[in-house]
Amino acid sequence: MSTPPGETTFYPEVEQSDRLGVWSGKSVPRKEDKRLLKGQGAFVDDLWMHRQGHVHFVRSPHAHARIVSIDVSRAEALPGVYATLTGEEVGELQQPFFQMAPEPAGLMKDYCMAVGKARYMGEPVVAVLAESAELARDAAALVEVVYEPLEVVVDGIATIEPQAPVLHEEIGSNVAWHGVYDYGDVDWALENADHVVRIDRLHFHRFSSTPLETTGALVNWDPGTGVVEFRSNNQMPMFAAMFIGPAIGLGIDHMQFSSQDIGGGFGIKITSYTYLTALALLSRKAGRPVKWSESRWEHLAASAHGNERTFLDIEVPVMSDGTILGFKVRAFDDAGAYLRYEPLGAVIWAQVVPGNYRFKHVRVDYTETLTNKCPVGPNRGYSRLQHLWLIERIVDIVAKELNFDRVALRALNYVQPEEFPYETPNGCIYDSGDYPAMLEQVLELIDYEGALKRKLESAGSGKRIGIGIGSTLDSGTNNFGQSRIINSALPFSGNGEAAVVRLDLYGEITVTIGTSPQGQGHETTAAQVTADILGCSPDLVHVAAGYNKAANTYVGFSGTYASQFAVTGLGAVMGAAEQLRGEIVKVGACMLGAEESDIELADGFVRLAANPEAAIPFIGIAATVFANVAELPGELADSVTLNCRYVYRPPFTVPDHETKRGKLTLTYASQVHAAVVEVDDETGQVTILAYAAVDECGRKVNPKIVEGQVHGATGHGIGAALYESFEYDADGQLLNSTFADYHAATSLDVPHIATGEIECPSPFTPNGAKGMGEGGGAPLSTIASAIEDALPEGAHIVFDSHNNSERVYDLLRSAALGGPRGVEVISR
Amino acid sequence: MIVSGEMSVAVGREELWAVLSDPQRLAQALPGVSDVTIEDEQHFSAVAHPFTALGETPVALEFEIVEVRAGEFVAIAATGSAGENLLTLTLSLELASTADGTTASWRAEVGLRGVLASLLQRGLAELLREQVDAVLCAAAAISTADRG
Amino acid sequence: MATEGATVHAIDLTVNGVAHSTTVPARRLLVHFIRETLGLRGTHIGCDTGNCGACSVICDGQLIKSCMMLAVQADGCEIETIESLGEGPDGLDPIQEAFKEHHGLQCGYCTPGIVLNAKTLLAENPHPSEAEIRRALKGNICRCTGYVNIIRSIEAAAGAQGA
Amino acid sequence: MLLAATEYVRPASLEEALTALRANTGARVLAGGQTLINVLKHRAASVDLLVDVSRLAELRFIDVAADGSAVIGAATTYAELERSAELRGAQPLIGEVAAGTVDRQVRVRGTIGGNACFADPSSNYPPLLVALEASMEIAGESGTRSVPASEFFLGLYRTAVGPGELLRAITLPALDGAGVGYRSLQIAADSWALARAVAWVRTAAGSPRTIEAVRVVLGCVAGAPVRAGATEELLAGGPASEQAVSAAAALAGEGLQPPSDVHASSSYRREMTAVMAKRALLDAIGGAS
Repeated sequence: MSTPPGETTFYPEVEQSDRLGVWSGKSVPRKEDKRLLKGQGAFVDDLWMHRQGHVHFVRSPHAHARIVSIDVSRAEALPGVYATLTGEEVGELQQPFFQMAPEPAGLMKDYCMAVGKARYMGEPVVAVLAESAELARDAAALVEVVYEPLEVVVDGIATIEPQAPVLHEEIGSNVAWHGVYDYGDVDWALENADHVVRIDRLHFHRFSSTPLETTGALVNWDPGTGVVEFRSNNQMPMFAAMFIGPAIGLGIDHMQFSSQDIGGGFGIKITSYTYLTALALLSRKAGRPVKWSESRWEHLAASAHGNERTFLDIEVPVMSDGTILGFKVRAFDDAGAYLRYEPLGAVIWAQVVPGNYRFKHVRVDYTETLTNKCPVGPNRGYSRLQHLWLIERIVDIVAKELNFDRVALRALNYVQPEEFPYETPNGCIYDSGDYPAMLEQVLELIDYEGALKRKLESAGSGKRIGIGIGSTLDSGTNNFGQSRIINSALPFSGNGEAAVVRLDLYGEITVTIGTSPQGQGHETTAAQVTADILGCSPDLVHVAAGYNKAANTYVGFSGTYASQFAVTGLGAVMGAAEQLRGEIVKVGACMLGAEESDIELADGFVRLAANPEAAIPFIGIAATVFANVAELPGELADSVTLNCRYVYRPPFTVPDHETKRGKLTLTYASQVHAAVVEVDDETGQVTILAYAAVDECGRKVNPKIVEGQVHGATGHGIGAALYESFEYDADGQLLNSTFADYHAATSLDVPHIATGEIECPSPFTPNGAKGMGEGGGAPLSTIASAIEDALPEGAHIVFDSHNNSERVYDLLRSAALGGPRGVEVISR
Repeated sequence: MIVSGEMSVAVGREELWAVLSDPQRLAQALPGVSDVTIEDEQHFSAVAHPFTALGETPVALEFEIVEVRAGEFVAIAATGSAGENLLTLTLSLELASTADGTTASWRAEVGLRGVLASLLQRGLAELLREQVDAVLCAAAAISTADRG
Repeated sequence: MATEGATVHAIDLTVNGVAHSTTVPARRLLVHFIRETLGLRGTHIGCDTGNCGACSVICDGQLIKSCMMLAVQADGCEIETIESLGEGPDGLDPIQEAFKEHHGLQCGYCTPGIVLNAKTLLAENPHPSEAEIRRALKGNICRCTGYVNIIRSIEAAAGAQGA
Repeated sequence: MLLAATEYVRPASLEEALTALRANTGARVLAGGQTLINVLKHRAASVDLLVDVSRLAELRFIDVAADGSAVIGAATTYAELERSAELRGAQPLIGEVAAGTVDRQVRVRGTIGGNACFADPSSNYPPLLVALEASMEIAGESGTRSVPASEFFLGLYRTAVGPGELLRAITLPALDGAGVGYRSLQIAADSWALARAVAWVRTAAGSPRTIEAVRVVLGCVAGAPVRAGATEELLAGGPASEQAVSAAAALAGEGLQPPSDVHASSSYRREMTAVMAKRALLDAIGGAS
């Protein structure tokens, strides 16, 4: 299959494989499941090394404090304590971590533990190593730290006011990054629109997907070889290496990373490199392997949070027929105390500038700031879900204020099916999709008509019915060149993943990939596509579990993140499998005395298409190449290895720093969600009566796995919309640092999720698939939309992405109280 | 967190003030404390042992009498540490004479730092009210005893 | 494991049919005893407040959270962990089969606790409604699946049981 | 997760347990441990000696008398309360509340006595026990003393159980046709309570029926359960009508200073207390005969 005409203007033509379809496309049960179901998984806390010590971190109770003195003598005197490591020592042993921000924020000195100053509650100040975890904690309690508390700033906007305390003196302010993204001509649009809808403020709250397995590692600095072994659950090891190596003077050849099973990541486990660094230094100092398992409160207070973003002065030009021309907004993104993946979030959202819509004129004045809160890191839907939530809020508010039907307004403004591939105002290419069809399907799934009736009948019953819609994009396969938009000096562009597919000594097919899965079923899907290409059963394909730098292949972008495995990971596997297929065919043809064109691969045999009886099993091919090679002609023997490595490279160019334009991601999976909620008029409690999600992610390799990802992302979004929010008090104290107060959604909170699907193969990927899994935070938009729909006339707009009972109660009351509603319309 | 309250006790304003502004006697009025050390007429320390079904949480407290206005006003600052957690408290008491004794109006700014900030957020205000009331009762009793 | 001089207590208990007579310090949690002392790593730890249920095991036939019980309290008890299900190193019992068939797990971290929850639930109530399954699962947090396929898997296992 | 060093003893009798508690002021009762062990994990409180009473038959029983009154051992688990058929008949709310407590794992180990002695403002049982006029049997050196539930809960995490004592049993008077309503506003579908009200109502015949006696007890608003006096006064002797209930319930929570936390402000808790009081009263009237 080749790409239809007209699309080559966007990307060079892509050859798509015609071998897929026997195994890929089917819901093959997962290879991973047996070990996980039997408790045989190898998670990081299950690992053990001879002579290992256990680590406990002493953490700052202050959100902002100068460290006056640290006394570890009483802790070190405790029998069974091996060593301690203080921030002071770290200051000497570590170079500050590499910063992606341009100056002045790029001057930030970030270390693996607090050096001189603690900047958020829970920041590690001292590490204690002891013979047992209990003892390490006992000893940690004996460490005496004298702090001089400093003024605290927790507000992501107030933090840039001149009177705010500066977190990092070397930067001189709390601004991490500022830039204006200006596409089309928003001023013209505002002058010429029939209506301008002005929204004062929208706030996207701080939360985390909180993987059930917390962060942990077993690290050993081998004094003999100087190699540091990191057995961890970091989900982007090669990214971690880029920070750890220069910081403590290790070449990549002296760092070994591995993980087998990871208990969920969702992006939160990308920035654990700071802890890995501290553990490496402690291991070197103690001359022992060191093991650390984060407690839940440590995870909630001091691993990573999702980005909090506030949108101010939103102006939306709308024509009288409902056409929305675009919007203008000032965005303030709160990165917390350090930049550990940031300021990439300041550009990642630009992958989806107009959301699912045909907006032509968009201006975003974007400021990322620093506060005395836990540093942020990528969290499922990273940086796009905040922006997509803003867009869906805009569409709902415009519909309500100008009396358009919310469904019709979406259908009108959506990018239309015939417009794909569609170029956005900033030069991104939406590969394929059919949003109106998805909207239609999702409304059927929640019985939209029935819900409208129910809404009418419910009037005056004390239970208000609301219907919500949320459309999102799941942009996949990053062009890391977008990092140049925030810092032109950064040496990154493109993307890629590597795989090796091998026909092994006794006929086994083995696959290794550079990815570090956390439940996405890579072993299964990689086996499916390999089986298709080599004409055998997936059962014959062994895919190495987890990440292992020494044993597997990798590239600089290796890891599992950002909705891309189906394209980059499987693209690499397919390329390697095709190479291996070519070699098997060559050898088979030679052994059968036939032309390569007469050969077919089936059931693990190389055979003559015309005469299936004439067949050689894979083991025959392997045995010949590896152990009977003299039977092969020299030039053939020299040219085959049966050990094929392939690096998949998406066809990216470098985006433009000045215009901030470029192709930022390769694929655009999409989801449209809808919900029917019931709001208790007396309490503000929200109950979800019906929920549905329709997804489109190109050609699916394993539909059940895809549906599972849709369920999971939806569960996270519903939890965040109603129950999960990190709240800090004015002192910078996190008020939900346990699962008792950070209410992770339970089986009673997440309703049944009806799912539907459509398929629009991507013309730009080797298998027609699109990366997916993040879901774009659709439920946050959907629930906000549904709550707003349930509110009485004259109520304030739904202005926050988190709506607990009290906030909904206040919104319900706002109608009666009168007063500003947070929105105004100027009509010409 | 700001917490305030009011309490009337059946002792004279002057006597009550005399106890509240004197480290020696104020320390005696603190419920269930041990290891009281008087440093000077502004500073003293003690360890509190609140008894609950869940065990004790010994809190090492440092007190400072930061401001006094003879007979009518006392402001006390305290910092405490309990394991990995810190407590900060500034308490000001305004005393007014009434027909049958004294009314103490108090206002406190209290903060917790560490995991207890989360675990104890529902209890902190209540806990403080209980403690202040207990101190005022005890102080009243002490002043009565000292007088009689 | 260090006992730091604290008194150790003798305990006799059966875990997955194997009798153990040993000593533990009072402060040792049952979950740590199972994971560290016995080396049964299928029982997981996901929180420190007893909310997540990853440490769920069966104690004398009832589902409990092994992070809220001291090892010394398990003296005389019969404990079953995930390692007791399914024949040999590769065998899956019907509930585990149902989870595999219906994609009832992703990262697999909460899975052992959830499978044991399902096992005790179906023992008490062979044909639970969706509402009953949801109520039973409340003490086991899953962050990957949104619970949908977990419930499907348990319903399927119940169906298979009935047949 | 990692507890500080502590000691442990599992007494064979109530007497032994009391002796152990008397011998060590740092000793605490360990029953189900579903709260205490979590507190110890965070090292938020220290206990020198854990006295494990979870297996004491003397503390683990349910006796329901013919007249419907009941005595419940303090170490009786939620699961046992949930399963008890006699309780379901005589004191239905006890089992219903147990069935709704946390989750099935916790219900297997957690105990009604532990819930009462922990005395957290959001604990399930304290307001119910006060509304039912339960009496709390406290065992100590000089035998057992009986304390009315209304005097048992002293404040945040504090009860009438003193050093060297433990709660032995809870005695519940017969309902005698009184109706009981129990309403909570919870975080999410079924988590912590933000506001809670329990109503006990005895009605007299008539149309509408009149309210002969009423007790309304509020949880989550103060260190200990609070009687909604104004609400009770307004209702007592009056009609058991929806209007009367709404008017009276509106007074519940007045003048109280409920705690604020990340989930709910003080004022919201106060307003929700009135809503829960109204709903609990209507349930109670509906259940009264």
